[in-house]
Amino acid sequence: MSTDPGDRLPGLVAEFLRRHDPAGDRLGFLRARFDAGLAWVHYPVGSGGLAAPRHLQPLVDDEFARVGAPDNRPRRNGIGLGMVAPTLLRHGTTAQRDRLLRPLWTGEDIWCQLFSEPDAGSDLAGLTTRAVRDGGDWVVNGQKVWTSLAHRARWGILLARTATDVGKHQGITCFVCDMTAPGVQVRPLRQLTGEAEFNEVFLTDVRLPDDLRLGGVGEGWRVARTTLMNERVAIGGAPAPREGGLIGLVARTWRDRPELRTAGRHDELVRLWVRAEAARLAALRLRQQLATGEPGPEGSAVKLAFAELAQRISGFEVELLGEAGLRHDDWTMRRPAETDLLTRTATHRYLRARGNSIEGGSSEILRNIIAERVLGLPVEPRSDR
Amino acid sequence: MSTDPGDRLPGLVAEFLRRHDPAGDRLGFLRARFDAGLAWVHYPVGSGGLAAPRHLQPLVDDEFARVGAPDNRPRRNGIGLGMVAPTLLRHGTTAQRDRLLRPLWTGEDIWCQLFSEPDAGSDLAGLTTRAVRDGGDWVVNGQKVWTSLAHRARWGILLARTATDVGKHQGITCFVCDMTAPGVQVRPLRQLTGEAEFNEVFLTDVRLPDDLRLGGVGEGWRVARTTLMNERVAIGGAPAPREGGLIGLVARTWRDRPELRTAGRHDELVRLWVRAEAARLAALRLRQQLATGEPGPEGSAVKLAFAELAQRISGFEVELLGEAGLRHDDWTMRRPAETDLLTRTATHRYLRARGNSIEGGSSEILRNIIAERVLGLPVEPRSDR
Amino acid sequence: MTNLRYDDTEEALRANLRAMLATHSPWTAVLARVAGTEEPYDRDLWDRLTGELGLGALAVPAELGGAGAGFREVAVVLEELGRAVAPVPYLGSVLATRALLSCDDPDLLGQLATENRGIALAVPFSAAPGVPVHPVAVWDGSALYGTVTTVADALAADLLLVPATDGLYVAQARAPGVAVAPVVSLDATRPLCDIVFAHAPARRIAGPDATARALTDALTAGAALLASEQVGVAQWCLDTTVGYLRERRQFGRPVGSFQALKHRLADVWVEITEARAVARYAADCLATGDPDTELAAALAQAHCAAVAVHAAQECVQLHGGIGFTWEHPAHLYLKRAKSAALAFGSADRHRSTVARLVDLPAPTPSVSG
Amino acid sequence: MTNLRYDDTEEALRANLRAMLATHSPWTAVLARVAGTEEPYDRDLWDRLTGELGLGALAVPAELGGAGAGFREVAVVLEELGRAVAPVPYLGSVLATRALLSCDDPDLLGQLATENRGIALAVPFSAAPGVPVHPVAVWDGSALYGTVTTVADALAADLLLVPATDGLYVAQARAPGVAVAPVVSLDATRPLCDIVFAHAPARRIAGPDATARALTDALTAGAALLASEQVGVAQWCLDTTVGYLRERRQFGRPVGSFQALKHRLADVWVEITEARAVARYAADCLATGDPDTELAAALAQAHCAAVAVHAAQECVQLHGGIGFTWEHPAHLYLKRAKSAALAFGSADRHRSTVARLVDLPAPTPSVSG
Repeated sequence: MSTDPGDRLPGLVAEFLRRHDPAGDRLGFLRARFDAGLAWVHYPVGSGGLAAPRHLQPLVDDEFARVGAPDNRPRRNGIGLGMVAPTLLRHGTTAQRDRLLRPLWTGEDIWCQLFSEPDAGSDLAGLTTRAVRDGGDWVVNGQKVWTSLAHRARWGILLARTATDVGKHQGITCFVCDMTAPGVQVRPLRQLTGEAEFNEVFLTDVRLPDDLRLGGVGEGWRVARTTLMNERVAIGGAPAPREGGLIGLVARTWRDRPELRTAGRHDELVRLWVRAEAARLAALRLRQQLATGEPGPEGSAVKLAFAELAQRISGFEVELLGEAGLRHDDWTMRRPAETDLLTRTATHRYLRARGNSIEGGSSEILRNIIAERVLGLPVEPRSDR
Repeated sequence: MSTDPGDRLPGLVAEFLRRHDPAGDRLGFLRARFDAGLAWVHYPVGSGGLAAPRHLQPLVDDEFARVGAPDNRPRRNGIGLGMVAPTLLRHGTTAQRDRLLRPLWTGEDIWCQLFSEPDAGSDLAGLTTRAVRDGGDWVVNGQKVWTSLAHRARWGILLARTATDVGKHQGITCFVCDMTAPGVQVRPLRQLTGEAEFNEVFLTDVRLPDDLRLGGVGEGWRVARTTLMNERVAIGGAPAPREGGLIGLVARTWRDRPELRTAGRHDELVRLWVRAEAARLAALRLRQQLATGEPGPEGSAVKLAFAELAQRISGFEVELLGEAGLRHDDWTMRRPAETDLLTRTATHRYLRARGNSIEGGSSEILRNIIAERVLGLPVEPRSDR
Repeated sequence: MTNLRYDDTEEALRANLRAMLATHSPWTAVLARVAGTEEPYDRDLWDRLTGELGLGALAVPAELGGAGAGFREVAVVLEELGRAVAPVPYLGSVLATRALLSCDDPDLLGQLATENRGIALAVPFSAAPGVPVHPVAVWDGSALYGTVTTVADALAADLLLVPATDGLYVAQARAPGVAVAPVVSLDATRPLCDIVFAHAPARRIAGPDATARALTDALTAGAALLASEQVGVAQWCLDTTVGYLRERRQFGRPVGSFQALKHRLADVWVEITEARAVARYAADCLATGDPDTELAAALAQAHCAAVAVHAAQECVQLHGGIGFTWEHPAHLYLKRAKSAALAFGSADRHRSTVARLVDLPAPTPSVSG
Repeated sequence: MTNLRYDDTEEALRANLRAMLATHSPWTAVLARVAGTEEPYDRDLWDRLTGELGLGALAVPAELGGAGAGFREVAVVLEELGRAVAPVPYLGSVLATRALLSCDDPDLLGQLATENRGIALAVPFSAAPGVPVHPVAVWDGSALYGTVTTVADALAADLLLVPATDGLYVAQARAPGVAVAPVVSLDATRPLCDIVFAHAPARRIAGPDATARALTDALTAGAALLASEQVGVAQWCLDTTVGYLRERRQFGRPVGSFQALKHRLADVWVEITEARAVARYAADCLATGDPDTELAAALAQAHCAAVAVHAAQECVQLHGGIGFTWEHPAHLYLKRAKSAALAFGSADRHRSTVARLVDLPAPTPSVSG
């Protein structure tokens, strides 16, 4: 038998499917798939994987999809799967990985991210939420903001300040926050679309046992970097087919409605199409380069381009529609389960896309990162570190 | 008789023309015009003016032009007329004004500007040319760069450091430099167009008597500001009719050569036309606002827009020409008397326009000025003042 | 020569209006109204503006009982109303007034001016000058049938001016046979509606030719004057962003000291400087009946719409998270700016008009490749 | 699946070539040549590249005596030559080679590969794929009459491939009846010339259909591969600017620490990242004969040309005064980038091709307004 994992995997999937009925108990099936190392094959054995190359995962997913097996509904738990899992893998203890990764992957535990604070803004490391040690526990007080999924989450990945007598980056520690713990209060935060995808989270004397600390005391900034770099790849880097995103929507409108066409708009549409395809190829190239490694600062480019394109394309779409672009569907306050850009009006897409260059690292912060960490340009004179 | 100068001026011009033959001695005519206060009517009596409102000048110029009177060839002495004259007016002594303004206006004395230095760049105040007092003289040593007209100039307006033990802006003094003095050496500086419009000027033990100091010792930065603000208005703000600039050239090519037209280029051309007309109206509005006052930082906007438009329009023109855009006319090193954007090839215009956002205050410096002095945004943290 | 400045009268009008808006229509009030009252317009404010300041009849000639001011003043009013995103039907009333001026119906104009009755022109807000609008049908010269969609400011009107197959009609907005249905507008501070006429009683006030002329004049005026509103929107966005960035501190310094942001705001300032000159030119042409008016209006919408959108987008972006919330007023301006970019035709259409007027012909579609 | 990375062979080729160019063609040498030698090409360098590295025949199949490498490697070579603005006729030789591959003339190809003879395709450098070129006339099937203007790399060629009325001909460039006249090129590092044929002896190697196909193939390859050269140009501009701004101090700090400049350079880096992916895609399609090649080539020139121009313009601008001088190499890259934007058709034309291929139809010109 071949030792090339690419050759072995189809057999392993077939073997698994012989033993587990895809039409049977959904959760049982997913747990077994995790235990068999077929969840994310590039993870270590015992953590849902087989230490196989990352690029083989689609092969496994396709095979399960082909037979109609249940999936883990990845869009419901994007933060958990995209950002928390790699962070737990890299910085978590064995006990933490054993406890948290399986229910994360199966979707039993939804996760949220408790990094942003109202006063810190883009200066994430300026956070003021405090965690103070009290025996075997930590007692947390503070306020977080822009927390999507907080109202559904079982766990949150939390940054808190544990020391004030050191540089601001050195005084931060990362925790896994139990969102069911007393003192955790979640309030919806309404955004300019009228919806509330996000939340404010108030933490009042929340007690977290020390075994929920992720990484060393004072090492929270390093832990957060793993999360953030994965976030940017997760936001911008999903592999998409040509015309897979917003540009496809506009292209279809263009094809279906000849009465909207003008020469000037044609030029603009084709420019956007070209740019979208260039960004898609760049994301694909990055993915090929990262097939085995971990995301670095280069992922910032993909997220930056994604935000700019989403904004320009949706802005173009509203203008293309003319009279219909003046009309919105609904301003009612809602709590959507996920960001829904494709089924609502162009006006909604236009407004929601404004957030793309603010959330998950603003475009300004990403440009700083590219300039300093990719190009090696000097940092600004700073007085705060 | 009316006391409104607008009513009086035509009579004064007519009276002048009765006494002076426009077809007679050119220099004599111009000197007499200066002495009659009809050179720049908003200047004080005795300095070539009548203390009349600035907006009446075109009326006078038009009248002289109508009868075919010689003019002072303003494009040959742009720095003198546009920048030095207002500076002499504001900061010069009576003796300096009496000595220097008339030959400046008549074109007998060409002027150049000795501000920029190779190591200072945009940080103009970082200049290192030294002027040291020696009895009644100052002895100047240093190097200047980007000096247009230096090879034709009788005088230069010079910034030099006279103190090093104070803040860098405080240690600067302004002088009128005698370009015929021993120790002044002028070398052509070839630019990327192949031409040498500019010069490097080497100053070696140049002796300038103290009566050529312009403004107080250590007040050079304040003097320079007057020069620079007038420079920006002079560069960007000349009143032009619709399609008076580069856009008119491209529009004519478009009209004359239907075979070059495509839908995409049409959209781009019309966008440029609209932007050019908007910039033209903005310059006109600024001129109406400034009809009586002196230029402030708002003039920076006009210069900024002028540079960007010149670059975009000439870049578009090269692409519009297709095959012909691949061909240049001449790379020979030349010493043109003035910047010639209209009679050479599109490729020359494109290349020369790159300098528009560098010379006379780079676009980056102008944005700083707008942000800080117009919008009142905080200055950057600085260690050098 | 065209005057691109604001004169003293205009500055005085601006000061009065700005003070009144600051007192009676702060953004908190606008936001509260948008967020959920039944009444989309601020009727109290509108009464003050028409009553105390006489804005409703600003452009109606004095001999007909109006204020007899000109479109330059109207433009200043729109600039201030834009700056406050004030929910009042002023633009709609200006549009209808301009149409009536072209129809030469002094009785109706006089009635409007003296009785302060609300009036709106029943055309889609996106209708562009020179492009035929879809007319409603007429029965027996006295009743209207048909639908007009996405009309601005008609919800507040007592009278409707309706382009129909054989001329321009005036109808009572609350008469039987007229159904005015609110629309969910992208810009909730400028309510839109659909109007269905089903045997609606109406009176003809102009024939087909005069109607076409009146529509073109009204929509040209709309395009020309909207530019001033856009300048007001853009200026508020810039001022507010500058104010915020001067105070907000991050990374140990005022955010407004970061050069990348400073340069972006400087660019916005340059754009607004140009947009203001363009808007003033359009208003001045309109006020003086300059033959360049058609070009000036097209130029205004080809240029100023994008400036307002850009300023509003930068306002949201540079406020960071707070600018993305419902509680901050930035989104009111973003929605106003983006909607205005569609009003009276898109920039793209106005660029076509510019090209036609200044003889920059589009390619003749023959060669392919 | 398409491979957008550089593989190990390609990286090794790049390293060799970069080292050779650094030694034998530093920018000082390029500038000195441009500034006034009689000979526009660096013949020594070209001999090394064709001799030591075998670049001339890189894309010629091994069985015909060529290196048998593919267009992916050719793209890497062009990237490095672009990075060095090296004055060698490589692009012209690739173009002619691609045309010959389509003509299926193994004898001529083999001769080129083994004898290292220079060859160029006699079409204007601005000729776009799919657009008919103006053919020269033929007398008695063996002599050419006519003019071809603005041809790239023909000054260095021994043989000319000439599209004529009834097919593709090969002519000796130095034969009587052939006059090759240099042109003052915007990009002096890529010399252009006009060619006049007046009873020039020539041999027909392909009929009309094969000629059309060969021209389309050659120009498509040119458009696809030029993108890599543009990436090389852009990357040099970015690297050089970053290097300069790290060292240059003004206002008491490194100029490269000013955020506005950092953000602009970050944007250039993002653009280059995208342009590299697009260029690699085009090269890979060409190398594998992918049916998407036509689109990939159009995409490449619709996107990468502007990226190189932007990077070069920022390089000049951010160097300040020194970047505007003749003595600094930035202008060599600016001129190369701007010229390349016209080569094989402008971005505008390539966008039309993209629109056609992906079914984004232009409006049918019926409605006006």
